[in-house]
Amino acid sequence: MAQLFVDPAKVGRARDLAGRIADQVQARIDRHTTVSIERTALRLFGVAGTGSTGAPVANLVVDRLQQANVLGKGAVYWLGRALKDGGSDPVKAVERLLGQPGALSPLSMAEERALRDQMRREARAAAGELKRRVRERNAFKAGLQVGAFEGAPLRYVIVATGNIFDDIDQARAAAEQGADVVAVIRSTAQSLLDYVPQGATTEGFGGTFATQENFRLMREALDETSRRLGRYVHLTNYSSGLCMPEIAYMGAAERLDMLLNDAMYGILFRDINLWRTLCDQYFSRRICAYADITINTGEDNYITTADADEAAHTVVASQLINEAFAHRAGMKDERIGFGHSFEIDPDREDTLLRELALAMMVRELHPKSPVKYMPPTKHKNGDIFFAHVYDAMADLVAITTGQGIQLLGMMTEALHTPFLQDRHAALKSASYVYRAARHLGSDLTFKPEGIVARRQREVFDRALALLEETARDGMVAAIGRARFGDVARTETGGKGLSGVVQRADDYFNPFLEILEGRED
Amino acid sequence: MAQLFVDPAKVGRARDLAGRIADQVQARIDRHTTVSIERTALRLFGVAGTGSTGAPVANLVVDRLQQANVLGKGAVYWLGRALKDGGSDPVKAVERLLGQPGALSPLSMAEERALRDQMRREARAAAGELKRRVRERNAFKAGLQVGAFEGAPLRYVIVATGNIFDDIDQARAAAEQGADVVAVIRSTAQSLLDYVPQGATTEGFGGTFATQENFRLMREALDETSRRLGRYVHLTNYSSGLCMPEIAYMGAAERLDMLLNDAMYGILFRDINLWRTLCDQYFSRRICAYADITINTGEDNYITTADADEAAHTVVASQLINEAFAHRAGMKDERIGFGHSFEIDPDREDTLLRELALAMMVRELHPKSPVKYMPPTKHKNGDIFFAHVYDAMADLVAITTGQGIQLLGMMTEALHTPFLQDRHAALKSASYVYRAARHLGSDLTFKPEGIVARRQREVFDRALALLEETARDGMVAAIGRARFGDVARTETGGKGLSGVVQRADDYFNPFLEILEGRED
Amino acid sequence: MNLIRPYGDRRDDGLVQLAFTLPVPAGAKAKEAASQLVKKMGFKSVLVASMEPAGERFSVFVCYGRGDFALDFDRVEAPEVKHPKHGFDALNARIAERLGRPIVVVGACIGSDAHTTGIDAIFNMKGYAGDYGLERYPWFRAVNLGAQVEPAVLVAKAKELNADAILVSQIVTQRDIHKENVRALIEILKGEDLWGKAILVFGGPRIDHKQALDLGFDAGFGPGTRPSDVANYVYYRLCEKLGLPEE
Amino acid sequence: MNLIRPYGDRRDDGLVQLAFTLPVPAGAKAKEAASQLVKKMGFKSVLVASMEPAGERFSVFVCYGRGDFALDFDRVEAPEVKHPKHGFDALNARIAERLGRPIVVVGACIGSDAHTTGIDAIFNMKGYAGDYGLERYPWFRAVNLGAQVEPAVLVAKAKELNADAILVSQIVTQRDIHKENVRALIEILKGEDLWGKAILVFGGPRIDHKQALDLGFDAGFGPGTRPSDVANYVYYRLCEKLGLPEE
Ligand code: B12
Ligand code: B12
Ligand SMILES: Cc1ncc(COP(=O)(O)O)c(C=O)c1O
Ligand SMILES: Cc1ncc(COP(=O)(O)O)c(C=O)c1O
Repeated sequence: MAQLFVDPAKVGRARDLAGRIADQVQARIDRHTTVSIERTALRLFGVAGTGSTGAPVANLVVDRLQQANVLGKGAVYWLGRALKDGGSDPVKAVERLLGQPGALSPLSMAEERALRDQMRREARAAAGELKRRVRERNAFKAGLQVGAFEGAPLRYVIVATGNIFDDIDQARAAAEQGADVVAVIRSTAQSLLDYVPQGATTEGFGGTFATQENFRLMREALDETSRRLGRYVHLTNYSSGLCMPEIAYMGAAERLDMLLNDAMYGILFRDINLWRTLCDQYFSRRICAYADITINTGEDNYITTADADEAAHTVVASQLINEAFAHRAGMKDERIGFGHSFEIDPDREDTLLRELALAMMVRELHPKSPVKYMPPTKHKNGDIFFAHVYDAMADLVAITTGQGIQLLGMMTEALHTPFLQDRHAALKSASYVYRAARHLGSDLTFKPEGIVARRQREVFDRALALLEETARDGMVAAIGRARFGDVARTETGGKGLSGVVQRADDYFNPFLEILEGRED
Repeated sequence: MAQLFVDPAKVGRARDLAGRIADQVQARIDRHTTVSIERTALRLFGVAGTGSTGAPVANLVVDRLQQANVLGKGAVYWLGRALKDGGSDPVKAVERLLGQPGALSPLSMAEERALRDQMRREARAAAGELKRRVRERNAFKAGLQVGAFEGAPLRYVIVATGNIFDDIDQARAAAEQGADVVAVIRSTAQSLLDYVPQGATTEGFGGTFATQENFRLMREALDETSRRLGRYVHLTNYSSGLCMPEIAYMGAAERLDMLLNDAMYGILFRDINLWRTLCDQYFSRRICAYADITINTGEDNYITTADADEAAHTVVASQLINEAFAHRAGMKDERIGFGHSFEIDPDREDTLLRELALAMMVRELHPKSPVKYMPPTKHKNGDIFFAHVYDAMADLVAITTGQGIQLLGMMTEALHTPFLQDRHAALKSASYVYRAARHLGSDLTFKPEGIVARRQREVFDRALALLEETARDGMVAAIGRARFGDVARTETGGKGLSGVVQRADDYFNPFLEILEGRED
Repeated sequence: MNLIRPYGDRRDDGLVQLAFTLPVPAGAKAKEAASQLVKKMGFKSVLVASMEPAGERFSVFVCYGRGDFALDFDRVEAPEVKHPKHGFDALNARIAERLGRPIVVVGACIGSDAHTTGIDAIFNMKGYAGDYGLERYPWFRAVNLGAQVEPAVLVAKAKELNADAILVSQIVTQRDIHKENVRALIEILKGEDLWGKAILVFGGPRIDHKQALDLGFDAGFGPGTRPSDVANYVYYRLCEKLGLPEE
Repeated sequence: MNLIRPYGDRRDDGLVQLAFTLPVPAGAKAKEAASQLVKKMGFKSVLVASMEPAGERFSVFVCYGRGDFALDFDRVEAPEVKHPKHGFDALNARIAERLGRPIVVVGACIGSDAHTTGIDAIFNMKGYAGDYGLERYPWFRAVNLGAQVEPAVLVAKAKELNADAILVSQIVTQRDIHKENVRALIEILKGEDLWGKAILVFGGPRIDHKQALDLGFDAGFGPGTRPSDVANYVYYRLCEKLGLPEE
């Protein structure tokens, strides 16, 4: 299948370096929490719905605790204390609690223990319910066909009408035409909201809001469709942004199969504060690990801003870092979908060879992981006929190199979010190319001193050098130098820094305990 | 580049058999002439234009000679005798001659010799003039770029508006967008006319009439375009049909670069009499050899009627037979463009591998020849987006396996003769694929026991068996059994048999002498 | 009432993709011309998505436009060939029983059109897409004259065999040559006894039932037709013509 | 008078390709509906080239039609940004000489649109397609606020710097969000001294000069714009606004 021409010792070295880079950062992650992590913990305890202003209750509670400067102890702790006194409205209860004189002083040792035990029990019950739903999904899936055929990439398409009901119509149609994965793209700039909107929504721009109700509606429709087709249709959404952990939680609750979830994407492409994203990605990935959600990393984005040929090594280096972070969040290789893409400028020569080189390398560096391959986007323009052929070459690389998931390119990429007919053409074309080249990858070998092999080695060497530098100077410094995605960010810049909170010594988060396997 | 997995001994055996098949037939060819061959010889002597009924003068003369049962001596002989008595209108002169008592009795030995010498001198002068024009074309071409880059297939496109002036507009536009070869498709059923129409024409169906004036106009336009672009744009047309030799002559006179010219196409696909086609192909190929015209054979057609997977071996066998015939007509390998095509049903599996197998085999069986690769046609329907991708896969096979000439597929193949915008899309796509996969063929190797290698051997074995059968029973019997293109024909069936005439012992054709290198 | 409209991004948004060539060199003026043309076609919010020079004197455009073209789907009428469909054996048995004689059909691809594969798909023994051709049916007498058959020759053969049905194929349709050909055929038929008697069937990749009716045929068959579709149709239509009671 | 028409097979044949989706399952009725719709658009000789089921409740169509839509090309008016174009050094020299001070430009991609690459291509040092960005020009003072900038923030910055030109980028255009965004910007500007003074430039892949003019800008720049196009334009337009005599 895919061939790797890189010296295994170099691969080993690169993994070591990536591990070191992650470790340097992980220590700090483990000392902090964020408003979003805390909101997530509350949500597990059933804190749902919106207050009178339309703001989610979880936000109201956490904001109040932060104002009071007590969030470092963990929102669940305060929720427990507030609800102990009776009442069921968390906002009012917390308000009342904080209003009490001496409210912030600790309880007696016994009371503390009882409270925590009680909350742990509730957390276990809620997490167990989550797990049950995930198992149900897994069993449902096990009874169905998955993908076009053994070894075919999962055909991943996007719906993005802004209206969940149009999305459902289009997702169903896509599934009926062969889509294996449906991604509902989020409305422009949702990632910058520090709360998750509520309910079924019909007015997004360039995408549809990620809400728990939208997740539920879509998954329900796809369950029905999967059953009818006898083929499982996966659902995915985006967890990156200021609400990574919450969206991961909602995804888990609504049995999403995948989530876009990258350790650095928010920092680089949404100018979210570096520590905020690093803390949030950790917690959100713990949830993904718990709920058998496959994550998709976002290295493909690097080469939509930087030159794809020039920056190929940043993709490779970043994937190893993303992997190291994912491992630290308890994720298995089988659930890490490394993102990369066919963004090479079609005006250049031998681009198919250069792409094969990279696609094989990414594939083979992570042999157990379902690599996610993205289509050309940046060099497309309004010539839909050309774009369609350009996409077909990406399909060919995907099947030939055994990519696990392929986001199908749209011939109208440069024009609009996909129309029904665009998806139709993409699915028909990809299905044809997969069929036509089904065993091509196993029938051929590349010459060890050929263009493909040399390109692989060259890119890997540069990735290794970048990892050496990053390990030496630290990830923060590397990001400060715009080493990834051509974007420079600082530790103190970006949105959402104020939402990062140091954990108190007696920080309490029973959900995290469960996710980290520390509950007993 | 292309790999051949077939035992060289088998290849040797197959060539021997093909040679034997051709030899069996060639003996008979050498004893006959046809009305079209004779008309061609007359045309070399300047017999041009049409008579009062609109019929070409060459036809009037030859028909008259045939009526008089004297064509076996050669039309040029009679022309010489007729014009000896003065006058310049060949029809009137021949009429007068035949009207004379004793017209058919031979002249004195000396007079005979003088007449023949005189006609030979004139033939040499005319053929020399032809050669001069060809050399001029070759020199012109030598000063220009040829093809997209060294090793790229020549991008061959079709114009077929029915109107030579629209054709010219569209051919120019195609050349400006990268076309290397322009083929003017002939009007439906022209191949069944036993004369060549005259002048510039504007009313064809599904194509434009092949006339000498149309050839001239188009070549003139392409000369101008080639000069402007600095890239040589080849011109091609079709010589198959009832006027193979004449069209070859006109093509030579107007400096065409290529001609569709197949030893069996007319028999199988136009139901032209078997011997008529075999005789005509010989003479027409002698002209092509003389005028440096590359011929394109038509084996691609076999798999537009028969199943492409099933009948692949007939393509391979027929190409070897076509080669043997071409050699017997004095053609160099460098001028034989073997036709084959990507007609495999896209609904099947591993079609890209099966295609690669065949394309490499055809390529390597004829290493010095500019193999001509045809696109998918039969399995296309009105879904132009799909068809465009299907064509791109053919482009990929073409560049990867080093085909010499590629007829570019049109996304509207199932709908109409190509529009300007169809050609635009095809050229843009092919140019991209060539660029993207420029060195792919030399970077990879197929496994010797893989699907590709096995498919090659399987097809070759079946081709060999077919050649064994054909050599044993003769070509006439094989065609009678529908061994080629799924069509059965008999020796005495088909159109144009009456135009086949036994040569007299003193058959005279100075043009043939020159073409066969017998002139001195 | 069931109004339908083109559906691009959202239901009823009326979005349509167009592509065409204009005989002008690429440039701002050409782009504006393309946009104006698409507006003339009745589209709004026109986007000229791409303008590509197709040589020096032509430009190729891809456009998107939003059109307010709606149609009441409930009122769309598409004549369809409708009758029960029997398998090979069942149909033969039925003909034997109810007609007691083979059905005679003559077919050809007429005019200068040399494409035989379409008519062959319907007639030849081996058939098409796994479905036997008419020549295989014991209760059909099927005569395929092949391609490039003059209308008069087809009619003569049909007369000679006293054909129940005449099957005409046309593949080449450039500048409506197929219509010319079948009109010529119909003209000749009109002078014959066969007129009104023989079932007239028209087929080809750019033919549909409606168009065939308009041209004076009894039925039209388009891409993907199977021989058994034709066999069943001819049987039912013949019963109808012969006034045999419905089964 | 220079009438032009779409050109498919032959000049002026009016042939156009269309593709669209209808919210009905594939079938004879759907095909007829597609054909009728295309006729409603004013096309004749409509060919429904393909009907593909796009799931169970939608169908995708490719059609060809012959439209009698003609346009007098001589009368097509496409406003174009027209002025001489100087190289990097020449332009800087000119500004130095004729204005004697750097030209101040402020730019941003406004609204929730987070695409920075377009505005960056115009501003960033390294530029675009081998052409230096405005930040590199010694005689430009170029301030790029990046993406997701509120119109009010852009206006405030422009006021602060007393900008000669405001450069706005919009990449997301779904349901005309870009128009809403720039209209909001214009509304805010109208209350400011800058109004009428600062040159307003609009850019993006789905923007053209004409559209920008309609929206109240001085100029619009579409796909493939180079920084030097913008630099030269701003220079010339500024000279014009300042009433400097033509060179
Ligand atoms: C194969 C082919 C050929 C072969 C034909 C071999 C043969 N013996 O038939 C060859 C290579 C010889 C050929 C030649 C030409 N071809 Co051609 N050919 C094709 C091709 C690729 C496939 C046609 C085919 O075999 N389809 C398979 C059959 C089974 O499908 P079908 O015909 O649609 O038939 C089905 C139905 O329509 C229906 N049907 C058809 N007839 C009938 C009749 C009845 C009674 C019924 C009930 C049903 C029925 O049932 C059939 C089974 O389902 C098409 C392009 C395409 N993809 O369609 C071009 C095409 C048809 N050819 C075309 C042209 C122009 C030509 C030429 C004229 C080109 C030239 N100038 O040289 C020549 C000359 C032929 C001539 N004199 O007519 C054009 C026609 C354009 C137009 N709209 O007018 C096409 C569309 C290609 C193109 N885009 O230019 N061709
Ligand atoms: C790269 C890219 C991204 C990157 C952006 C990275 C970045 N930092 O900019 C990432 C991956 C982050 C991204 C995200 C999204 N994207 Co995006 N993206 C693209 C893509 C592939 C290329 C854009 C690009 O970089 N082009 C290269 C630049 C140089 O070209 P340009 O922008 O046209 O700029 C040139 C000219 O237009 C002009 N110009 C532009 N601005 C200005 C300004 C002035 C003053 C002047 C003079 C000239 C000028 O000059 C430039 C140089 O020539 C396009 C598809 C495509 N091929 O166009 C989609 C596309 C623009 N994205 C789209 C969408 C919907 C999104 C999302 C909203 C999706 C989502 N819901 O998650 C998100 C969110 C972004 C947001 N909040 O706005 C849609 C927009 C659809 C529409 N018509 O509204 C597109 C068309 C893709 C699609 N078909 O769906 N995207
Ligand atoms: C990892 C990752 N997360 C999220 C997104 C999109 O999220 P947003 O909603 O922030 O635009 C992307 C976009 O491609 C991505 O790659
Ligand atoms: C060898 C050869 N000759 C001629 C033709 C076409 O000629 P005609 O004009 O007879 O249709 C073809 C068609 O593909 C061909 O392959």
